[in-house]
Amino acid sequence: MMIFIWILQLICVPALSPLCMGIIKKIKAKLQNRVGASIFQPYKDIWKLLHKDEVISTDASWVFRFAPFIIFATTIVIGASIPLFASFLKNTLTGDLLVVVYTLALGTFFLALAGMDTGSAFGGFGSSREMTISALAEGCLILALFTTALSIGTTNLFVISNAGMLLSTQFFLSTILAFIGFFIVLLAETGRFPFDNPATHLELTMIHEAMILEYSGKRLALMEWAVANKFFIFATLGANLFFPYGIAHSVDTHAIVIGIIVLLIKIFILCAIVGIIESTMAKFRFFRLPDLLITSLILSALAIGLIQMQIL
Amino acid sequence: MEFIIIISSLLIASLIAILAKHRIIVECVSISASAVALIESFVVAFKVALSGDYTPFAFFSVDALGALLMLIISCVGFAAVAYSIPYLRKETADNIIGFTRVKQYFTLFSLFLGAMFLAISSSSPIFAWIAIEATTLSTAFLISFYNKPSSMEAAWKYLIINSIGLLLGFFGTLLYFTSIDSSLGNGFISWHILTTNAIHMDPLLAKMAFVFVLIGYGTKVGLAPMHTWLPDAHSKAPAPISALLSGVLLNVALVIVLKFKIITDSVIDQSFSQTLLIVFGILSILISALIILSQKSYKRLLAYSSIENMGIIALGFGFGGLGVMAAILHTIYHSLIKSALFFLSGNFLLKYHSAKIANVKGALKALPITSILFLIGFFAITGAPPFGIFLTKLLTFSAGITVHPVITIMAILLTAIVFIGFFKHASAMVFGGKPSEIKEEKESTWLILPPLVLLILVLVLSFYQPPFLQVLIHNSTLYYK
Amino acid sequence: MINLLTSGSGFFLLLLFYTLGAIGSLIFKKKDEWANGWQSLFAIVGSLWGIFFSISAFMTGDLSFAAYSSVFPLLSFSFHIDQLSAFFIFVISLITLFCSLYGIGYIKHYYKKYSISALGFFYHLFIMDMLMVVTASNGLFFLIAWEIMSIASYFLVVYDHNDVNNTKAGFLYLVMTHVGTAFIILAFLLMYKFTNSFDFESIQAQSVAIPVFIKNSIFILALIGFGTKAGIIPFHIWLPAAHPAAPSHVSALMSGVMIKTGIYMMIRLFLDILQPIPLWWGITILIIGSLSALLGVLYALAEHDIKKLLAYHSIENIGIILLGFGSALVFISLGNTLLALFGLGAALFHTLNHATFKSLLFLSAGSVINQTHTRNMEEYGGLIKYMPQTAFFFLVGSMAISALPPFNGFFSEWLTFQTLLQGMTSVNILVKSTFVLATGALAITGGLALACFVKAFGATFLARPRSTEVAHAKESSLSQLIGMGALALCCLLFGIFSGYLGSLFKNIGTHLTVFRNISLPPILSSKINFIAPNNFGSVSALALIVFLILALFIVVLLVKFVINRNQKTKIGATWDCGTNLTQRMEITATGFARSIILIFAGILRPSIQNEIEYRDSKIRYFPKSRTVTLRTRDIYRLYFYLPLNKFITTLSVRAKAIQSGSINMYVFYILIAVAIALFLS
Amino acid sequence: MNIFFLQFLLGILFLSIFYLHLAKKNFGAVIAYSIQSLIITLILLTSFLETNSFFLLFVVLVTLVIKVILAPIFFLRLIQRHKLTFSVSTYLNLPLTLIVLAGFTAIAHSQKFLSLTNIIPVHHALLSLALSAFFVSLFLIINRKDALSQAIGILSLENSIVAFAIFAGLEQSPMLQFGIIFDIFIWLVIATVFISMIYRHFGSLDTSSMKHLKD
Repeated sequence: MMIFIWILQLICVPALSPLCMGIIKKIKAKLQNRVGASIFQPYKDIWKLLHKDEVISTDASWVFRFAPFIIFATTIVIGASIPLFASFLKNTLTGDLLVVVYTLALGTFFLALAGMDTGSAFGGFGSSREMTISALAEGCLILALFTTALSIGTTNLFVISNAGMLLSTQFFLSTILAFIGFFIVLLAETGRFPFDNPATHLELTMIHEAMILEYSGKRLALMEWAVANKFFIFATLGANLFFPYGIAHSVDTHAIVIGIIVLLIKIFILCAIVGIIESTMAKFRFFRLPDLLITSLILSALAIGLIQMQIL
Repeated sequence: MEFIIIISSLLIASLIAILAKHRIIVECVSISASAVALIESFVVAFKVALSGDYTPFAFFSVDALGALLMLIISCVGFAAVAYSIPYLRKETADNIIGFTRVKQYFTLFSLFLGAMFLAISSSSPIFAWIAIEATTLSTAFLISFYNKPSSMEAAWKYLIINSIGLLLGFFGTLLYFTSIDSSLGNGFISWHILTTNAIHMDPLLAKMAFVFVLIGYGTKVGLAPMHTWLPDAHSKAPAPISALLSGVLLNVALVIVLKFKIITDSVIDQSFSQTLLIVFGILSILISALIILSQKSYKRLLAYSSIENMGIIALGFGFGGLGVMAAILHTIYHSLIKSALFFLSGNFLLKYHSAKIANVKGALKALPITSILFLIGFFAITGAPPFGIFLTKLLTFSAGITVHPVITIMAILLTAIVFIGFFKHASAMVFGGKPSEIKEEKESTWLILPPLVLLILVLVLSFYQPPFLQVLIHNSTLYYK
Repeated sequence: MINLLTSGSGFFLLLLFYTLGAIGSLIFKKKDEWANGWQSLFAIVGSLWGIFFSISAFMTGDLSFAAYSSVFPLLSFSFHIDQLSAFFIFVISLITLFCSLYGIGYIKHYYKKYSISALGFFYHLFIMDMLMVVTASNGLFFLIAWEIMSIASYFLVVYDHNDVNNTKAGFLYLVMTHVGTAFIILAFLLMYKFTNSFDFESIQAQSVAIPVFIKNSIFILALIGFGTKAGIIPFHIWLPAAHPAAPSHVSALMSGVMIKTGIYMMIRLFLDILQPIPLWWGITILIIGSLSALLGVLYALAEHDIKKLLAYHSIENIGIILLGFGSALVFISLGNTLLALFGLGAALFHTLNHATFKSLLFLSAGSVINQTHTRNMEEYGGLIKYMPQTAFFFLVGSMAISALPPFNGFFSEWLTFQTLLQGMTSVNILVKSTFVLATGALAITGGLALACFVKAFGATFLARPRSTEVAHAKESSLSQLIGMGALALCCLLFGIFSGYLGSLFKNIGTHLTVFRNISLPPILSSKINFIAPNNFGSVSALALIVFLILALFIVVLLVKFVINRNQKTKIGATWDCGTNLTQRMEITATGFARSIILIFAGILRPSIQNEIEYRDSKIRYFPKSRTVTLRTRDIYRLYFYLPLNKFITTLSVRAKAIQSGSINMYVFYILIAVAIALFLS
Repeated sequence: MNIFFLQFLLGILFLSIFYLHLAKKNFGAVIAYSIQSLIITLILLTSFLETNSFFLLFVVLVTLVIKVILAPIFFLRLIQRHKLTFSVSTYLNLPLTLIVLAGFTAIAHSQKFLSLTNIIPVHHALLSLALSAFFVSLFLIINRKDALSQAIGILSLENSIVAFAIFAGLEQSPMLQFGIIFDIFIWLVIATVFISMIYRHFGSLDTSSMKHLKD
């Protein structure tokens, strides 16, 4: 039974993430009153790209060739160590908050290097902008996640999500502030709207797209898939750490099914919010992004300040 | 008996130097005289180590510190003679000086050594005063050796200021004689007699006498307000002479001040003489530290570094206790290293013909061995660990921190400033591009040997002290505590 | 053999190896190959013996013995090796082993230019003195070893003395270290004043006699003195100048290990000798640590000379070590020794890790400079095609330094984060806000370090060469590769076995006086994973690495051989929207860091200068070439060090007025002296 | 000899030093110095009459020869050869010098130096006068720019110390006195040689022109 749940946990992230991408595109299309592609279109795109031929630039080194595999593998590992639907797994080996943050950083590291490897101007600028944002975002992410860790008293994600009714207890205000900080970081890290327009190829604005400009064929598929996984991971972190309702506490199948359904609903709500933000808000100028990130930093620092839990 | 041999051999050497016709005779006579002096002073030192004070007959008595200084004088004197022979040969080769000058040089040199030996070993203060006056007179001509207006000016200032200082010292010595009631008649009054019946002295008079003696002989030691003659004299004199002046003469004068300090300490308590020594010590460190920082000529730099080290030695004696032993060790190390440094500056002068730091660049290429030795000497004199001065400074400061913490903190910071200033000039001279006109020929070994031997001697003494030396240092620390 | 290892003579044998190496290399003045062979052989043998000795000393616990009685009263050449010194001997010997291995190949390019025997002599003297610094148990003996270490490293920094700014860097280095030593001497003297002995045991026994005000001033003096050597922020200006000037395998040693001697002595002083300590000591060290970490990485970002960049990163990592150490101090003064032990473990683990990956980075940077003969990153590019192994080792080093999971950097930063997290739960507002500041600083430093090393690795190794020099770069020699390879392996192994190493750091702490009385040793880590106290979190290095490799293997298998079997991959030119891609189109290091520098303009104060060279100077319309230089102003030098220097020089010029030249004035000085002295008596 | 006669002699000595300050011509300065040394020999003679040891008489004769005869001859030959009739001006103008001299004599007679001047209570007046002579000759070296008058200043300083020693009953064994005189003689020879060399190098005896060794 446990093995089945472990397999479910492993395949859940790569399986569901293109779905979220599809949902967001569908919501944006609906808001711009056009029909838009079906929500399963990303699956088809990834499948198509996996089977196409590939062109690799002469200047590229093994870093360019090998980066997609590393990035995709990191998303798989993180997928296994975050609480999706079951919080009783207690993966004390790698289920730690800092492991998740720094493995994500490993992915961004190779993404930026791959961007610079081909020697085109777009790749270089893309990595430079990506590293600027992720440098600040990582700080806010750690502080935001630390608020939940402090309120429960441990950095193990599964134990945090297992803690149940966080909002109703005395940490209500700090969790809300932390969630807002976390949400800003979510938009920054996954390259969503106020930070970077995922749909455009305009070299003046694109950050994430510029790095994977040179990829084609199966490597591009892996890259797209990894981006989708990353978004899904951030969404589940946001959902399960700050609002850990409906997550399965015991091993019986009934609780797990409810857990999965509740997870999907929460993810759907988050995708809706992101979709709405993308259609209503304009993309910020690059040098106004740090102010946004610093507000998120201050929010999480404030949230920690408010926690009066006395361990020491 | 040995003492007579030393003095007579030096006198004979200076006599022969006047009469001799050929240069070889002059040179080997002087070198043999100082060799005899070296051997004899070792014998005297062994005697003093074994059986306390060495008094061949009434006029001369050598105590432990005197024996140490005799060793220093003879070692540095021998090295100076060994160095001045090739130095003067090179100078006559560049026809800067003629043969008569060389003869004059060696006569006055032996007289100077003899006077210094007399100054330490004389048992009567007046006789010591006469000997010190003799050292001033014999070195006056040596400073105006190059017969240039600037060396003339330096010699005149040296003569006038030192004579005034010594007259003040003479006045102070006379005041000490008031403690002897005239019933004894004007017999031969020695240090021992003075110390025994110093109790009869009127305390206020003792204070005034010590002030006159300290300022009088302090001019010879080069302590702060009276130091003004020292940079001029030591930078204009030929290198071996300034080595002797800087390395040895300053300590000889300091010994006499210490002898008077012992007498005053038996009349009034130690604090008066110690505070005076500390004030003059810290003042000389302050002035020399600041002036070293923006110094233009490297010989003046070494002169100011002597003032600074004499300041530290005065501080050491001023702090008392552990400081006295540190100061005595510091005197030994300082004399050896400073004379080595002056010999090396002589080498620079011979090669670059200019005493300005700005004109001496890229010495590592032009004079590789000399510049390496110069760097080692620099690290030795400013107190870098393998050499003893680092520890003597530390011991002086640790003796001082318990007594006068504020002064010690000032001293530590000032010695750091001295290090920075000295280091700035040393690295400017040694590193950098060599000016094209300086040829890169092989350095003569005779010019390298004396400083090398002295530096090795210092290194050995920093780690191992022969037993007789330890006994001497121990006795002198007890006596001058 | 065993009792030789565990007794004092084992340590003397170690010192003997280095003395023989030093004297031996002096003998081979003329023959360069022999000198290089001799010095490398003795360094390697010495360091191997050092590693065995330190491990055995670590196992047997305290070991104290004296060499020989000295000529001077207060000085005794006595050693005391407890777990802490054994750990530092291990770190020194490990890094010396790999640097000497690397040195065999690296020194070849100095053959005709400089005297190899001098390099060998100072190299051995330098290592010997570092070993003596970490084992001395007498204040004076410590100061001797400390000063010789600085002077030996000065001669190594000025080794390439044809280049004028090397001598300038050397000058600045020795002056700063000497002033630092003056502060340390003052601190020891103050301790001597109240315990009148220089031996650490007796000072520690009577440390209660030292009044509080004196103890605080000792803390400040020691912080300034050892801070200058460790390179904390306000006293760091010598570090980016001196480390790059030295030969690479020496600068690896200097920034990997020498600056840690400052940290060692701070631990010895604050945790071992001057107990009990007030709260504000830990807070100051925490604040200085976070400042150094944050500003160190910012200056590294603005730097385009590869060795200067790595030197600034040493400052950043020293900041991280200080964070661990500072939190340990805070926890002790709050009484929670369990957490303090954990914090100290984090600091020591990061010292070990930083030593390994920093020396790896310096060595690989050294071979890059060796081939391209320049330190300016703007002229590198595409080196991965010419020097693949060096590029791989540099990549391993940069991943380790920016704390990415499989390598050791991540696990020591994880430990530091856990300690800071525990600190944040304290009720006292001052302590909590410092810990929040520290965690924020550490988090942002992690991010910025990542950006900086993407820039460093990308600009140096990836894309196309930006200058002709790169075209004929060759792979570094075998010995260099072995040196770097072994260090990269160490980074990985320390990462994997960090669980086991954690338990070692536990009993390093227990032997310091302050921890001797704690009852239950914390379960710092079982064999497989780290567990923070009050089970705040746990990570298993082994499982993480196995997961990563497994996932990677499955993905590659699935995509490459299952789904994509019959697709072809074609090699084409990078897409260049129609123009032919020149190497000017690539991003440069300045371009990469420009956005971050502009964001942090307040701190870095950038100034952009562009010179335009016209084809014909009269008609200023057709620019031939345009160079843009982005420079950040060094505010410390500008607002603190230069005014101080100017003040002292004006003081000295005014003091020269005493020597006015007129003889009457001189005699007047004597009269004044007589008058004042008489008046006062 | 009664105190009154000794006081008269010391008064002339003090006046001669006073005159040295005001002397315009070098010749006058040398003559003043020779008068001074004559008085010192007379004082030595009086102390010889009390103890009448033969050696002391020999010392008196030697001082007479060196200080009274030889020194002026050296200096006068120097003045003729280089035509140095006018001595260089002083730092302070005349009235100011006189005020300073008065100040020094007042200090010498003040309470501060009571312990010095009361070594032999009877000779209190003599000792304080000798002490003021000491300070005045010290000030002479500071005030005069001329090298010759500086040399004479030092010799008069030595004379005042010897006077003080005799009146304080501290005179030495004749052998040491002979050593001191011999020393003064050597100093005299060297000083004259140096003054002639200064004249050859600097063209005048003005020491304020010797300002090259600055920092």
